[in-house]
Amino acid sequence: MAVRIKYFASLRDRLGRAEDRLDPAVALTVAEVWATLWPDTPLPPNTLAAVNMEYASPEQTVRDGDEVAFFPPVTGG
Amino acid sequence: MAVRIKYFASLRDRLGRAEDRLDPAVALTVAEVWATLWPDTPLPPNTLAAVNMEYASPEQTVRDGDEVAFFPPVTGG
Amino acid sequence: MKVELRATPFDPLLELGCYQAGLDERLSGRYGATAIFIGTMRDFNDGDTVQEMTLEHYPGMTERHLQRIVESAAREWPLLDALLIHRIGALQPNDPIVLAAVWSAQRAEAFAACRFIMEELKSKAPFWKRERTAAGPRWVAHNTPG
Amino acid sequence: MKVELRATPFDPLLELGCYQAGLDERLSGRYGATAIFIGTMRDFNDGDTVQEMTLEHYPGMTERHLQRIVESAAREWPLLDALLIHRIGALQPNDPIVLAAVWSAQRAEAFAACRFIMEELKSKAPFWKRERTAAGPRWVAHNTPG
Repeated sequence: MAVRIKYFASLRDRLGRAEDRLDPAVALTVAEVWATLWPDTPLPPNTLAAVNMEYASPEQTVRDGDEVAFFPPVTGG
Repeated sequence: MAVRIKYFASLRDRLGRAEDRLDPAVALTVAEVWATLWPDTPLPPNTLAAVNMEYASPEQTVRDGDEVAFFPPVTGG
Repeated sequence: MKVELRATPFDPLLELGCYQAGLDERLSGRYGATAIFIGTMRDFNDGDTVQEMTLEHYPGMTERHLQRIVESAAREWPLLDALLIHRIGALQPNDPIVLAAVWSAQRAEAFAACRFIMEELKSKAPFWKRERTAAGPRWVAHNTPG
Repeated sequence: MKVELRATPFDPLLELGCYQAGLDERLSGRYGATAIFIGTMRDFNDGDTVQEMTLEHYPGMTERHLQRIVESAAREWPLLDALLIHRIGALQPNDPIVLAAVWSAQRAEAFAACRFIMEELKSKAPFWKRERTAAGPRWVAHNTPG
Protein backbone atom coordinates (compact mmCIF):
# COMPACT_ATOMS: atom_id res chain seq x y z
CA MET A 1 0.00 0.00 0.00
CA ALA A 2 1.42 3.40 -1.08
CA VAL A 3 0.23 6.75 0.21
CA ARG A 4 1.49 10.15 -0.90
CA ILE A 5 1.49 12.94 1.69
CA LYS A 6 1.63 16.67 0.97
CA TYR A 7 2.22 19.62 3.28
CA PHE A 8 1.35 23.22 2.50
CA ALA A 9 2.19 26.75 3.58
CA SER A 10 3.37 27.35 7.17
CA LEU A 11 3.12 23.64 7.99
CA ARG A 12 5.45 22.76 5.12
CA ASP A 13 7.91 25.46 6.22
CA ARG A 14 7.78 24.17 9.80
CA LEU A 15 8.32 20.54 8.82
CA GLY A 16 10.98 21.45 6.31
CA ARG A 17 9.47 19.44 3.50
CA ALA A 18 6.59 19.46 1.05
CA GLU A 19 5.98 15.76 0.48
CA ASP A 20 6.29 12.36 2.06
CA ARG A 21 5.56 8.83 1.05
CA LEU A 22 4.34 5.99 3.21
CA ASP A 23 3.98 2.26 2.53
CA PRO A 24 2.14 1.01 5.60
CA ALA A 25 1.52 -2.71 6.01
CA VAL A 26 -1.97 -2.11 7.42
CA ALA A 27 -4.74 0.41 6.74
CA LEU A 28 -4.26 3.67 8.63
CA THR A 29 -6.48 6.61 9.48
CA VAL A 30 -5.48 10.16 8.59
CA ALA A 31 -4.39 10.71 12.21
CA GLU A 32 -2.31 7.52 12.12
CA VAL A 33 -0.62 8.61 8.90
CA TRP A 34 0.55 11.75 10.67
CA ALA A 35 1.57 9.89 13.84
CA THR A 36 3.56 7.37 11.81
CA LEU A 37 5.45 10.06 9.92
CA TRP A 38 5.87 12.50 12.82
CA PRO A 39 5.95 10.42 16.02
CA ASP A 40 7.55 13.29 17.97
CA THR A 41 5.38 16.11 16.57
CA PRO A 42 1.72 16.32 17.53
CA LEU A 43 -0.49 17.55 14.70
CA PRO A 44 -0.58 21.36 15.22
CA PRO A 45 -3.97 22.67 16.40
CA ASN A 46 -6.29 23.82 13.60
CA THR A 47 -4.42 21.76 11.02
CA LEU A 48 -6.74 20.62 8.25
CA ALA A 49 -6.49 17.36 6.36
CA ALA A 50 -7.63 16.27 2.92
CA VAL A 51 -7.74 12.86 1.26
CA ASN A 52 -7.70 12.96 -2.53
CA MET A 53 -8.39 16.69 -2.42
CA GLU A 54 -11.51 16.33 -0.25
CA TYR A 55 -11.54 17.55 3.35
CA ALA A 56 -11.16 14.58 5.69
CA SER A 57 -11.53 13.90 9.40
CA PRO A 58 -8.66 12.46 11.44
CA GLU A 59 -10.63 9.19 11.66
CA GLN A 60 -11.00 8.74 7.92
CA THR A 61 -9.32 5.60 6.58
CA VAL A 62 -6.64 6.06 3.95
CA ARG A 63 -6.59 3.65 1.00
CA ASP A 64 -3.88 2.44 -1.31
CA GLY A 65 -2.97 5.15 -3.80
CA ASP A 66 -4.55 7.97 -1.80
CA GLU A 67 -3.08 11.42 -1.57
CA VAL A 68 -3.22 12.83 1.95
CA ALA A 69 -2.63 16.52 2.58
CA PHE A 70 -2.08 18.48 5.78
CA PHE A 71 -2.31 22.25 5.87
CA PRO A 72 -3.08 25.23 8.11
CA PRO A 73 -6.37 27.20 8.00
CA VAL A 74 -6.94 28.59 4.53
CA THR A 75 -6.53 32.33 3.95
CA GLY A 76 -7.60 33.02 0.39
CA GLY A 77 -9.93 35.67 -0.97
CA MET B 1 -50.51 81.32 3.02
CA ALA B 2 -49.34 79.71 -0.21
CA VAL B 3 -48.65 76.00 -0.65
CA ARG B 4 -47.41 74.31 -3.82
CA ILE B 5 -48.56 70.74 -4.46
CA LYS B 6 -46.92 68.24 -6.81
CA TYR B 7 -48.14 64.88 -8.09
CA PHE B 8 -45.93 62.21 -9.61
CA ALA B 9 -46.13 59.12 -11.81
CA SER B 10 -49.37 57.11 -11.87
CA LEU B 11 -51.04 59.51 -9.43
CA ARG B 12 -50.34 62.46 -11.71
CA ASP B 13 -51.69 60.53 -14.70
CA ARG B 14 -54.81 59.61 -12.76
CA LEU B 15 -55.45 63.15 -11.56
CA GLY B 16 -54.65 64.62 -14.94
CA ARG B 17 -52.27 67.22 -13.61
CA ALA B 18 -48.81 67.59 -12.14
CA GLU B 19 -49.17 70.59 -9.86
CA ASP B 20 -51.63 72.52 -7.78
CA ARG B 21 -51.55 75.63 -5.65
CA LEU B 22 -53.46 76.30 -2.47
CA ASP B 23 -53.91 79.49 -0.43
CA PRO B 24 -55.70 78.26 2.68
CA ALA B 25 -56.85 80.77 5.29
CA VAL B 26 -55.87 78.45 8.16
CA ALA B 27 -53.03 75.96 8.73
CA LEU B 28 -53.74 72.53 7.23
CA THR B 29 -52.32 69.07 7.66
CA VAL B 30 -51.05 67.05 4.70
CA ALA B 31 -54.31 65.06 4.74
CA GLU B 32 -56.35 68.26 4.79
CA VAL B 33 -54.40 69.65 1.85
CA TRP B 34 -55.45 66.60 -0.16
CA ALA B 35 -59.06 66.73 1.06
CA THR B 36 -59.34 70.41 0.20
CA LEU B 37 -58.03 69.89 -3.34
CA TRP B 38 -59.78 66.56 -4.03
CA PRO B 39 -62.96 66.52 -1.93
CA ASP B 40 -64.48 63.75 -4.09
CA THR B 41 -61.32 61.58 -4.37
CA PRO B 42 -60.03 59.73 -1.30
CA LEU B 43 -56.23 59.58 -1.17
CA PRO B 44 -55.41 56.30 -2.96
CA PRO B 45 -54.10 53.55 -0.65
CA ASN B 46 -50.29 53.41 -0.37
CA THR B 47 -49.92 56.98 -1.56
CA LEU B 48 -46.84 58.62 -0.04
CA ALA B 49 -46.52 62.26 0.88
CA ALA B 50 -43.57 64.59 1.26
CA VAL B 51 -43.27 68.11 2.61
CA ASN B 52 -40.32 70.07 1.30
CA MET B 53 -38.86 66.87 -0.13
CA GLU B 54 -38.98 64.99 3.21
CA TYR B 55 -41.40 62.12 3.75
CA ALA B 56 -44.33 63.32 5.81
CA SER B 57 -47.25 61.76 7.69
CA PRO B 58 -50.86 62.74 6.88
CA GLU B 59 -50.96 64.54 10.24
CA GLN B 60 -47.98 66.78 9.54
CA THR B 61 -48.81 70.48 9.47
CA VAL B 62 -48.07 72.37 6.26
CA ARG B 63 -46.55 75.84 6.57
CA ASP B 64 -46.58 78.88 4.36
CA GLY B 65 -44.30 78.38 1.37
CA ASP B 66 -44.12 74.60 1.77
CA GLU B 67 -44.02 72.22 -1.16
CA VAL B 68 -46.26 69.20 -0.64
CA ALA B 69 -45.92 66.16 -2.90
CA PHE B 70 -48.12 63.09 -3.32
CA PHE B 71 -46.89 60.01 -5.14
CA PRO B 72 -47.30 56.22 -5.42
CA PRO B 73 -44.82 53.70 -3.93
CA VAL B 74 -41.35 54.28 -5.36
CA THR B 75 -39.95 51.78 -7.87
CA GLY B 76 -36.35 52.81 -8.55
CA GLY B 77 -33.21 50.71 -8.60
CA MET C 1 -18.13 59.90 -2.51
CA LYS C 2 -20.13 60.57 -5.63
CA VAL C 3 -23.90 60.41 -6.17
CA GLU C 4 -25.27 61.17 -9.59
CA LEU C 5 -28.38 61.02 -11.74
CA ARG C 6 -27.85 60.29 -15.44
CA ALA C 7 -30.30 61.21 -18.18
CA THR C 8 -28.44 59.16 -20.82
CA PRO C 9 -27.08 55.58 -20.99
CA PHE C 10 -23.93 54.88 -18.99
CA ASP C 11 -21.41 52.05 -18.81
CA PRO C 12 -21.12 50.91 -15.16
CA LEU C 13 -17.74 49.24 -15.62
CA LEU C 14 -16.30 52.30 -17.35
CA GLU C 15 -17.68 54.54 -14.59
CA LEU C 16 -16.17 52.24 -11.98
CA GLY C 17 -12.81 52.24 -13.72
CA CYS C 18 -12.69 56.03 -13.99
CA TYR C 19 -13.84 56.56 -10.42
CA GLN C 20 -11.40 54.02 -9.05
CA ALA C 21 -8.50 55.59 -10.91
CA GLY C 22 -9.10 58.78 -8.94
CA LEU C 23 -9.70 56.86 -5.76
CA ASP C 24 -6.43 54.94 -6.14
CA GLU C 25 -4.49 58.21 -5.98
CA ARG C 26 -5.74 58.63 -2.41
CA LEU C 27 -6.49 55.11 -1.25
CA SER C 28 -4.14 52.72 -3.07
CA GLY C 29 -3.36 49.81 -0.75
CA ARG C 30 -5.95 50.83 1.85
CA TYR C 31 -9.06 49.11 0.55
CA GLY C 32 -9.29 45.34 0.52
CA ALA C 33 -12.94 45.02 -0.46
CA THR C 34 -15.13 46.47 -3.17
CA ALA C 35 -18.78 45.43 -3.29
CA ILE C 36 -20.70 46.43 -6.38
CA PHE C 37 -24.28 46.12 -7.51
CA ILE C 38 -25.49 46.81 -11.03
CA GLY C 39 -29.20 46.92 -11.82
CA THR C 40 -30.03 46.33 -15.47
CA MET C 41 -33.26 46.74 -17.39
CA ARG C 42 -34.86 43.40 -18.22
CA ASP C 43 -36.99 42.79 -21.29
CA PHE C 44 -39.69 41.09 -19.22
CA ASN C 45 -41.60 41.86 -16.04
CA ASP C 46 -44.67 40.30 -14.44
CA GLY C 47 -44.92 37.85 -17.33
CA ASP C 48 -44.91 40.44 -20.11
CA THR C 49 -42.32 41.53 -22.63
CA VAL C 50 -41.15 45.07 -21.91
CA GLN C 51 -40.04 47.10 -24.93
CA GLU C 52 -38.98 50.29 -23.22
CA MET C 53 -38.99 51.88 -19.80
CA THR C 54 -39.11 55.44 -18.54
CA LEU C 55 -37.71 56.38 -15.16
CA GLU C 56 -39.39 59.38 -13.62
CA HIS C 57 -38.01 61.08 -10.52
CA TYR C 58 -38.74 63.98 -8.18
CA PRO C 59 -36.03 66.55 -9.00
CA GLY C 60 -34.38 67.70 -5.81
CA MET C 61 -35.91 65.10 -3.50
CA THR C 62 -34.33 62.21 -5.38
CA GLU C 63 -30.81 63.66 -5.25
CA ARG C 64 -31.23 64.57 -1.58
CA HIS C 65 -32.35 61.08 -0.61
CA LEU C 66 -29.68 59.29 -2.64
CA GLN C 67 -27.05 61.47 -0.98
CA ARG C 68 -28.50 60.78 2.44
CA ILE C 69 -28.61 57.02 1.84
CA VAL C 70 -24.91 56.95 0.97
CA GLU C 71 -24.08 59.16 3.96
CA SER C 72 -26.07 56.85 6.25
CA ALA C 73 -24.11 53.88 4.94
CA ALA C 74 -20.84 55.73 5.57
CA ARG C 75 -21.91 56.46 9.15
CA GLU C 76 -22.99 52.89 9.78
CA TRP C 77 -19.90 51.17 8.31
CA PRO C 78 -16.26 52.24 7.95
CA LEU C 79 -16.36 52.92 4.22
CA LEU C 80 -13.42 54.42 2.39
CA ASP C 81 -15.49 55.56 -0.58
CA ALA C 82 -18.79 55.04 -2.38
CA LEU C 83 -20.21 55.63 -5.83
CA LEU C 84 -23.89 55.70 -6.73
CA ILE C 85 -25.20 56.41 -10.22
CA HIS C 86 -28.87 56.10 -11.19
CA ARG C 87 -30.51 56.51 -14.57
CA ILE C 88 -33.54 58.67 -15.30
CA GLY C 89 -35.38 59.05 -18.61
CA ALA C 90 -35.95 56.51 -21.37
CA LEU C 91 -34.24 53.11 -21.14
CA GLN C 92 -34.00 50.14 -23.51
CA PRO C 93 -33.72 46.51 -22.36
CA ASN C 94 -30.20 45.69 -21.13
CA ASP C 95 -29.51 49.34 -20.27
CA PRO C 96 -27.95 49.80 -16.82
CA ILE C 97 -30.35 51.41 -14.34
CA VAL C 98 -28.22 51.74 -11.23
CA LEU C 99 -24.63 51.27 -10.10
CA ALA C 100 -23.78 51.14 -6.40
CA ALA C 101 -20.19 50.53 -5.32
CA VAL C 102 -18.49 50.77 -1.94
CA TRP C 103 -14.85 50.43 -0.95
CA SER C 104 -13.72 49.39 2.52
CA ALA C 105 -10.85 47.68 4.30
CA GLN C 106 -12.69 44.39 4.75
CA ARG C 107 -15.47 42.50 3.06
CA ALA C 108 -18.18 42.32 5.74
CA GLU C 109 -18.80 46.07 5.74
CA ALA C 110 -18.55 46.32 1.95
CA PHE C 111 -21.25 43.68 1.42
CA ALA C 112 -23.47 45.11 4.15
CA ALA C 113 -23.18 48.71 2.99
CA CYS C 114 -23.78 47.90 -0.68
CA ARG C 115 -26.85 45.90 0.20
CA PHE C 116 -28.08 48.63 2.53
CA ILE C 117 -27.70 51.30 -0.16
CA MET C 118 -29.72 49.24 -2.64
CA GLU C 119 -32.50 48.39 -0.16
CA GLU C 120 -32.78 51.99 0.98
CA LEU C 121 -32.77 53.23 -2.59
CA LYS C 122 -35.48 50.76 -3.59
CA SER C 123 -37.72 51.73 -0.69
CA LYS C 124 -37.04 55.45 -0.28
CA ALA C 125 -35.62 57.17 -3.36
CA PRO C 126 -38.44 58.78 -5.37
CA PHE C 127 -38.17 57.05 -8.73
CA TRP C 128 -41.04 55.54 -10.71
CA LYS C 129 -40.83 53.11 -13.59
CA ARG C 130 -43.24 53.21 -16.51
CA GLU C 131 -42.97 50.24 -18.86
CA ARG C 132 -44.06 50.06 -22.46
CA THR C 133 -45.44 46.62 -23.33
CA ALA C 134 -47.33 45.26 -26.33
CA ALA C 135 -50.53 46.09 -24.43
CA GLY C 136 -49.46 49.72 -23.95
CA PRO C 137 -47.74 51.66 -21.18
CA ARG C 138 -48.12 50.79 -17.49
CA TRP C 139 -46.64 51.98 -14.23
CA VAL C 140 -44.71 49.44 -12.18
CA ALA C 141 -46.77 49.17 -8.99
CA HIS C 142 -44.05 48.18 -6.54
CA ASN C 143 -40.53 46.85 -6.29
CA THR C 144 -39.74 43.22 -5.58
CA PRO C 145 -38.75 42.60 -1.96
CA GLY C 146 -35.03 42.60 -1.20
CA MET D 1 -19.97 29.96 -15.67
CA LYS D 2 -16.24 30.46 -15.49
CA VAL D 3 -13.84 29.69 -12.65
CA GLU D 4 -10.18 30.49 -13.10
CA LEU D 5 -6.87 30.77 -11.28
CA ARG D 6 -4.51 33.49 -12.50
CA ALA D 7 -0.76 33.48 -11.99
CA THR D 8 -0.33 37.08 -13.19
CA PRO D 9 -2.08 40.40 -12.41
CA PHE D 10 -5.56 40.87 -13.83
CA ASP D 11 -7.96 43.79 -14.22
CA PRO D 12 -11.32 42.82 -12.66
CA LEU D 13 -13.32 45.44 -14.56
CA LEU D 14 -11.79 44.42 -17.87
CA GLU D 15 -12.50 40.76 -17.09
CA LEU D 16 -16.07 41.64 -16.19
CA GLY D 17 -16.51 43.64 -19.38
CA CYS D 18 -15.19 40.84 -21.58
CA TYR D 19 -17.19 38.16 -19.81
CA GLN D 20 -20.37 40.18 -19.90
CA ALA D 21 -19.99 40.87 -23.62
CA GLY D 22 -20.19 37.11 -24.21
CA LEU D 23 -22.96 36.73 -21.68
CA ASP D 24 -25.03 39.47 -23.33
CA GLU D 25 -25.17 37.42 -26.53
CA ARG D 26 -27.15 34.80 -24.62
CA LEU D 27 -28.76 36.71 -21.79
CA SER D 28 -29.36 40.28 -22.92
CA GLY D 29 -32.51 41.57 -21.22
CA ARG D 30 -32.82 38.57 -18.92
CA TYR D 31 -30.68 39.64 -16.00
CA GLY D 32 -31.72 42.54 -13.81
CA ALA D 33 -29.09 42.16 -11.11
CA THR D 34 -25.32 41.79 -11.06
CA ALA D 35 -23.57 41.51 -7.70
CA ILE D 36 -19.81 41.79 -7.73
CA PHE D 37 -17.08 41.49 -5.14
CA ILE D 38 -13.47 42.45 -5.72
CA GLY D 39 -10.82 41.63 -3.14
CA THR D 40 -7.70 43.78 -3.36
CA MET D 41 -4.32 43.47 -1.66
CA ARG D 42 -3.88 46.04 1.09
CA ASP D 43 -0.51 47.48 2.06
CA PHE D 44 -1.19 46.85 5.76
CA ASN D 45 -2.38 43.96 7.89
CA ASP D 46 -2.45 43.37 11.64
CA GLY D 47 -0.84 46.76 12.20
CA ASP D 48 2.14 46.22 9.90
CA THR D 49 3.05 47.51 6.47
CA VAL D 50 2.97 44.72 3.91
CA GLN D 51 5.35 45.09 0.96
CA GLU D 52 4.44 42.01 -1.00
CA MET D 53 2.27 38.94 -0.73
CA THR D 54 2.48 35.43 -2.14
CA LEU D 55 -0.62 33.32 -2.63
CA GLU D 56 0.05 29.62 -2.42
CA HIS D 57 -2.57 27.06 -3.38
CA TYR D 58 -3.08 23.30 -3.61
CA PRO D 59 -3.10 22.57 -7.36
CA GLY D 60 -6.13 20.49 -8.22
CA MET D 61 -7.91 20.79 -4.90
CA THR D 62 -8.23 24.56 -5.18
CA GLU D 63 -9.78 24.48 -8.66
CA ARG D 64 -12.13 21.67 -7.64
CA HIS D 65 -13.38 23.53 -4.59
CA LEU D 66 -13.82 26.85 -6.38
CA GLN D 67 -15.84 25.09 -9.06
CA ARG D 68 -17.94 23.35 -6.44
CA ILE D 69 -18.60 26.59 -4.55
CA VAL D 70 -19.95 28.26 -7.68
CA GLU D 71 -22.02 25.18 -8.53
CA SER D 72 -23.46 25.16 -5.00
CA ALA D 73 -24.44 28.80 -5.38
CA ALA D 74 -26.12 28.06 -8.72
CA ARG D 75 -28.08 25.22 -7.11
CA GLU D 76 -29.14 27.35 -4.15
CA TRP D 77 -30.20 30.45 -6.13
CA PRO D 78 -31.58 30.96 -9.65
CA LEU D 79 -28.39 32.38 -11.14
CA LEU D 80 -28.09 33.11 -14.83
CA ASP D 81 -24.29 33.15 -14.78
CA ALA D 82 -21.26 33.49 -12.52
CA LEU D 83 -17.60 34.42 -12.86
CA LEU D 84 -14.89 33.69 -10.31
CA ILE D 85 -11.22 34.58 -10.81
CA HIS D 86 -8.58 34.20 -8.08
CA ARG D 87 -4.92 35.16 -8.12
CA ILE D 88 -2.04 32.91 -7.16
CA GLY D 89 1.64 33.81 -7.00
CA ALA D 90 3.33 37.10 -6.09
CA LEU D 91 1.15 40.18 -5.54
CA GLN D 92 1.92 43.83 -4.91
CA PRO D 93 -0.27 46.17 -2.83
CA ASN D 94 -3.39 47.26 -4.73
CA ASP D 95 -3.29 44.15 -6.94
CA PRO D 96 -6.68 42.45 -7.28
CA ILE D 97 -6.83 39.09 -5.46
CA VAL D 98 -10.30 37.84 -6.28
CA LEU D 99 -13.26 38.73 -8.47
CA ALA D 100 -16.65 37.13 -7.84
CA ALA D 101 -19.62 38.15 -9.97
CA VAL D 102 -23.12 36.70 -10.33
CA TRP D 103 -25.95 37.58 -12.67
CA SER D 104 -29.60 36.90 -11.86
CA ALA D 105 -33.09 38.19 -12.61
CA GLN D 106 -33.47 39.95 -9.27
CA ARG D 107 -31.23 41.46 -6.63
CA ALA D 108 -31.93 39.31 -3.56
CA GLU D 109 -30.41 36.18 -5.09
CA ALA D 110 -27.51 38.08 -6.65
CA PHE D 111 -26.47 39.59 -3.31
CA ALA D 112 -26.95 36.31 -1.44
CA ALA D 113 -25.06 34.19 -3.97
CA CYS D 114 -22.13 36.61 -4.28
CA ARG D 115 -21.78 36.74 -0.51
CA PHE D 116 -22.07 32.95 -0.26
CA ILE D 117 -19.34 32.43 -2.86
CA MET D 118 -16.96 34.72 -0.98
CA GLU D 119 -17.65 33.20 2.45
CA GLU D 120 -17.26 29.68 1.11
CA LEU D 121 -14.10 30.61 -0.73
CA LYS D 122 -12.63 32.25 2.38
CA SER D 123 -13.37 29.24 4.56
CA LYS D 124 -12.86 26.30 2.19
CA ALA D 125 -10.70 27.05 -0.84
CA PRO D 126 -7.10 25.98 -0.14
CA PHE D 127 -5.17 29.21 -0.54
CA TRP D 128 -2.56 30.54 1.86
CA LYS D 129 -1.19 34.07 2.07
CA ARG D 130 2.42 34.80 2.95
CA GLU D 131 3.19 38.46 3.55
CA ARG D 132 6.53 40.20 3.33
CA THR D 133 6.86 42.93 5.96
CA ALA D 134 9.80 45.02 7.17
CA ALA D 135 10.33 42.34 9.85
CA GLY D 136 10.51 39.56 7.24
CA PRO D 137 8.01 37.12 5.75
CA ARG D 138 5.09 35.71 7.72
CA TRP D 139 2.11 33.49 7.00
CA VAL D 140 -1.33 34.98 7.52
CA ALA D 141 -2.79 32.83 10.31
CA HIS D 142 -6.49 33.15 9.51
CA ASN D 143 -9.03 35.16 7.57
CA THR D 144 -11.15 37.87 9.11
CA PRO D 145 -14.70 36.74 9.84
CA GLY D 146 -17.30 37.47 7.15
